[in-house]
Amino acid sequence: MLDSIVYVTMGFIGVAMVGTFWRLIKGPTIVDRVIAMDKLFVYSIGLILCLGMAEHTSLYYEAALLIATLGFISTTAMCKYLLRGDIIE
Amino acid sequence: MNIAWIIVLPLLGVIAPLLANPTRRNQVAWITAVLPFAALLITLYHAPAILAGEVVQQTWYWIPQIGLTLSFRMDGLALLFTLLILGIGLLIILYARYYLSSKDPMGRFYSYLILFMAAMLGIVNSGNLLQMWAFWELTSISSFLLIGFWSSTGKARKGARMALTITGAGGLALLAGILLIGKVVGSLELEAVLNSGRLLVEHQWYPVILALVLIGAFTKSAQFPFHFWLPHAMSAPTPVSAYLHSATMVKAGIFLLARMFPVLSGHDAWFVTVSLVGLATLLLGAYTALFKHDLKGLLAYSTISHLGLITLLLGMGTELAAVAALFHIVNHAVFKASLFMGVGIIDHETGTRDMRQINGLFKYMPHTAVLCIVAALSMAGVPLLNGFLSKEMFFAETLEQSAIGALSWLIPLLATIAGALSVAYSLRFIHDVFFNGEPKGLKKTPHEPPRYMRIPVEVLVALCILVGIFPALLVGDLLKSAGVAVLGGTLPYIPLYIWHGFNLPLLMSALALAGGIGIYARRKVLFQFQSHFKEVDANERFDAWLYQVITFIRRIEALIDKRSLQYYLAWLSVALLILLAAPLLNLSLVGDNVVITPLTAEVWAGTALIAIAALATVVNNRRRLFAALLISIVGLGVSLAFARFSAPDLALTQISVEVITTILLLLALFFLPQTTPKESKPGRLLRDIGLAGIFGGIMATLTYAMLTRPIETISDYFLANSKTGGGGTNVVNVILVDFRGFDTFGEITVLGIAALGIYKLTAGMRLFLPATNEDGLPWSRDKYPLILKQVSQSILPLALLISAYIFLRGHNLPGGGFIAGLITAIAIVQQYIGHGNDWIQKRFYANYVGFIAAGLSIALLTGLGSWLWQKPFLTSWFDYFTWPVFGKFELASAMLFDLGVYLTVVGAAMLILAKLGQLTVVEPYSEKED
Amino acid sequence: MEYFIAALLILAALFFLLSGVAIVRFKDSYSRLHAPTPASTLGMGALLLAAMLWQGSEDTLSIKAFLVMAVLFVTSPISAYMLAKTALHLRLPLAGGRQLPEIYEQARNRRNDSSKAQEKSDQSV
Amino acid sequence: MIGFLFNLLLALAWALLTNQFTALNVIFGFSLGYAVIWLIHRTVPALYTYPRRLPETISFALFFIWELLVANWKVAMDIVTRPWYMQPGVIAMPLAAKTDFEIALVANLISLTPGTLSMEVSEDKKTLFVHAMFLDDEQKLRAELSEIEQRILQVLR
Repeated sequence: MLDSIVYVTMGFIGVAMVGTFWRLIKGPTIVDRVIAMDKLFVYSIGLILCLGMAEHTSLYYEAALLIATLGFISTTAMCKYLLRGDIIE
Repeated sequence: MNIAWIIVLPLLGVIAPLLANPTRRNQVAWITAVLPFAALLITLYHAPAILAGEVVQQTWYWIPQIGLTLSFRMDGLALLFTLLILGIGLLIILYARYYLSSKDPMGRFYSYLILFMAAMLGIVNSGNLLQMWAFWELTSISSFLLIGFWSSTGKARKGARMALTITGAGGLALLAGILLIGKVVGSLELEAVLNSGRLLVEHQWYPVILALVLIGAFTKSAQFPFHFWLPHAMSAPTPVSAYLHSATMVKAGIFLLARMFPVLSGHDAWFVTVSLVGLATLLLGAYTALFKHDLKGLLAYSTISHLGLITLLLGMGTELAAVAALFHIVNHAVFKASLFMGVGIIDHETGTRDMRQINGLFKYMPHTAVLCIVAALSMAGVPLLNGFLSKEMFFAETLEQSAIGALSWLIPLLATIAGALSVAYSLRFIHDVFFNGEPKGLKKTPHEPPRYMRIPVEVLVALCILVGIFPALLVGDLLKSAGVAVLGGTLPYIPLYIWHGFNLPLLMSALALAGGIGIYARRKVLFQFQSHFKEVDANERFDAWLYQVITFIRRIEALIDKRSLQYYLAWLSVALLILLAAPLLNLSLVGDNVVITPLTAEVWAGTALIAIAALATVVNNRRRLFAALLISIVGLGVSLAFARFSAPDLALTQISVEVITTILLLLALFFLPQTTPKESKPGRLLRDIGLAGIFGGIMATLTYAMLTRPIETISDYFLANSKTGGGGTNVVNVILVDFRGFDTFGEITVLGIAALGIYKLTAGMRLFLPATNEDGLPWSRDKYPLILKQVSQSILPLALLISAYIFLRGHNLPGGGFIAGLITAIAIVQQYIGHGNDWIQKRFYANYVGFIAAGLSIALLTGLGSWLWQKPFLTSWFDYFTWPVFGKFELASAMLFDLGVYLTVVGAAMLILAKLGQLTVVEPYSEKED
Repeated sequence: MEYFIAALLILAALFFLLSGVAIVRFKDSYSRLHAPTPASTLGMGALLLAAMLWQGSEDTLSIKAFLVMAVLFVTSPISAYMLAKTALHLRLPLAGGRQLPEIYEQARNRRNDSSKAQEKSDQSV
Repeated sequence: MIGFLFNLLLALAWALLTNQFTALNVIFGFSLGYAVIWLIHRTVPALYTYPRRLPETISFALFFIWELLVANWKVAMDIVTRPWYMQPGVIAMPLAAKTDFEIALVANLISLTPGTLSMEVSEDKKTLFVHAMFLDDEQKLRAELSEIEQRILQVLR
């Protein structure tokens, strides 16, 4: 039973991702797009965790951890770019 | 001690002089001398065995699978050269200590000098032709650095460039020749080549091989018509001239001739070419030397002439001639090095080298004068000095040979004339400099140099005399064993006596002496005659020639290179299409009995997402930030796909690379316009879409074909062997650091070089920050937002911890040095974003070049370490240990190698990112907003 | 235990979906910034708890999940903060609701009332 | 902080004494250590506030999780059901937190709670600008936010 629920969860996350992706393409402002990107990173973490559960392995925790850490850095870099232009000053 | 250390010790010595305190010049010299001296001791330790006829060999495995080894081999010939290189080298070190002024960077000079010494030792002691070639090129490079040592003068730079061009080009020819030899013999090991007998001579490629090898040898040894670089190399500091351009480097070509003598001589082509070139060089050098007013110019042409003499001897083909050549190598090195050093002293004390100004120095510096006179007499071939002996042998051999057939009678005649010329210029050197009135227009009164500056000259001049009187005792054995090596068999009796009775050679010597005195006495006439000819400046000729070559190449380049990325891509694609056409047509799509994984909904959805994002990237390519954002989404999607298809390693790498790329893009975007105008016309757009479509289709087809093959790949081998052979359960990592460690090493080296390249290219570059964004909105004034700053600080240790964890588990679970390096780099970049450059520089050790250097050194040393156990380069080692309390753990050399990878990646990534981030200057925008 | 995990998973799924709906339907950038919060807090929390227990049912309790949660809890507010800052900086308008232009302007200029008063007095001098 | 470290050390000592490194035993050791510290905390100045702070921290964590659940529920309900009560807007909230760390923590926790989002800190670090999704009852919102802030500061100081 649990396995199928995991797949259902993945499906839900997938639907959310599609919506977010729509927002990414639609915009209208660049901030919306960056928000969508940031969110896609968060959803990916969820997806990867579910994947780990579905395949009964703990190998994917690192990927989740990395996306959590690095996705945030991407977002801040983008924001810094929009705020200041020069991200390393 | 094995003989490899004879090369390795000086090679290590390259850094020694840089470590010493540069203000304490004696200390620098001593530290420099220690390692070559140790190498000399090792040589002497092996000398008795080699003199007895043994050949000492040492092999370090490099990549034995493809026949690459580092092998060292020392026979009589190598011993002779090694003694020459180390002996004279040590004297030069002492001499240079007093020659260089306190303004010269002494450590750097010594470092180059030792590099040259090591390279030269490498040439003579290599047991592998390819390896010998590598050292050969290293001598060209170190010679370039040494000639151009006083790089502030144009002459030095030009001379250095010319020498490098000529000897480098010759080196390439030699490489081709060596590869052909390897092809013919089937091995590049010297032992195999030397034992191949007449195989090479009888092979159809013999003329090509001979031509290529001879070009290599002749360029290096300044033989006609490549001789012109040597006089220009005289702009080097005098110790360099004495060492490289008289005693050692120019002898490398001669060495090559001697080394290849057993397998390449024995054919008319050899005799004719080598002897004629030698003869031409001999005469031309001797004649030109006579007219040089510059002391070093005279010595340079004299060197050319003597090198020609040795070449001629090697071309004559008689066994004794070869021995005479060896003998003259030693003699010439000894007297010419001492003469150069003497000239250096004169230059040092008078401030000029023009013989028209320097006269009558005997009064001012009698001690130096005596030394120079003795050495010059040896050069002239006066009895009781070493020069006489080999010249006598030379004359005797000219009578024996028949190298150029019916015209062979010309050789003794021309040899005598050359001998007379050499007596004449020697006399000119002695008489003009030390007698002949008073010095004219000198800036200072000359006096004797420091005591220790004379010692090297004294040692060499003493050798001139001693060898001249007791030749058999001092060099007999050495010559014999070297002769055995060159002739490849037992040796005829060598007549090493001063007195052979009244015979033809003695008469020739007498004629040469008398003729020389005569020529010198009537020199005014000759000078008059010579002044009718316009003097050719080799430099101008060379430049003109070089210019032509460059223009030609530019024209070709202009045909294929339009400085446009599209153009490059088109070329690449077309080339690929041509290469792929035939195999593509024969490709059957689906292999047998392959079960194709059914497509599930999630795979469809994911693929669609990636495809749409990729497409959107293309469509939005002119809105750059949006495009960058979409690309990062594509990357995320690919990373998810990797995870979905059980490749967590790739997923980790992909996501790290993705973030780094995003940051890099953002850094770069800032310097570009935010939007680009529409540049492509519809027709071109259509063409490009067509091209892209074709290649996308081909790639897709190939991938599909690849994936539907029956699985019989190398991966099974890796899967089976990673735990047993590499000690790790993470196959990807074991492949990277162990099975394919060599590739990885190459890759990180490239990475380091690329980073340094960017660092250097952007060095002095300054870009002004625009005051507003593209919509005219001024930038926010909040440089480092407070909360970001706070959290960045707390993220850093966490991220470092994660990267350490990923690094350590890499051997057995997804992770490894590369990913860990990227994570660390990103974490540090985050600090730069949150806190700025100044903050980082005050708090962290941010020497990224040092990181790269350390990483590469660790990787290299790990690889070299396997030699200590007589294993090939980069053989990995691992074992399991059990400690009380801590339990069982594994230690593997691959881990250390991985650390090298890690450091290099961190260093390279940070060097690039931080450097790009530092390009901006303070914004020209005032504080007032709105 | 199985039912508990199932409940957690469904809860997580719902919250993720909720976030997805929110980002599509919300009217302005500021509101959309709120959208990920339920997913990244409660949704992710539930999911990670499920993952921990899931692992627990086979082997040992996986503490790594805590780390992921900790990282997310530290980083996601920063992302939101930086994004809000950017939106303010780019003068993105607020849609609907109670418009308070004065406070918006204050936030944009990073000044509160007192400092603004200070500035006015400076100008009068 | 020192108190917490000391407590951890005591827990470790307990685990070593009993030679059982299970999570349960360590937690038991930790509680035992807490009891011991409580006994001596009046005599050691460095430990003086620790016995008070640990329960405060725990209760704050529980409080925050509760807030999180409530806010999530509220937001969820509003998104799912019509009509929408959304009244988005910006408010300026005076900060009691002084140091950068305190401000960052307060701002982050406010952001974590669904429905409220820290947008900006004023230059003089005295005001926090918060974007809220439900501005229909501003007074209540302000009260909630300052309760979060007060509790954080209580734990920190």
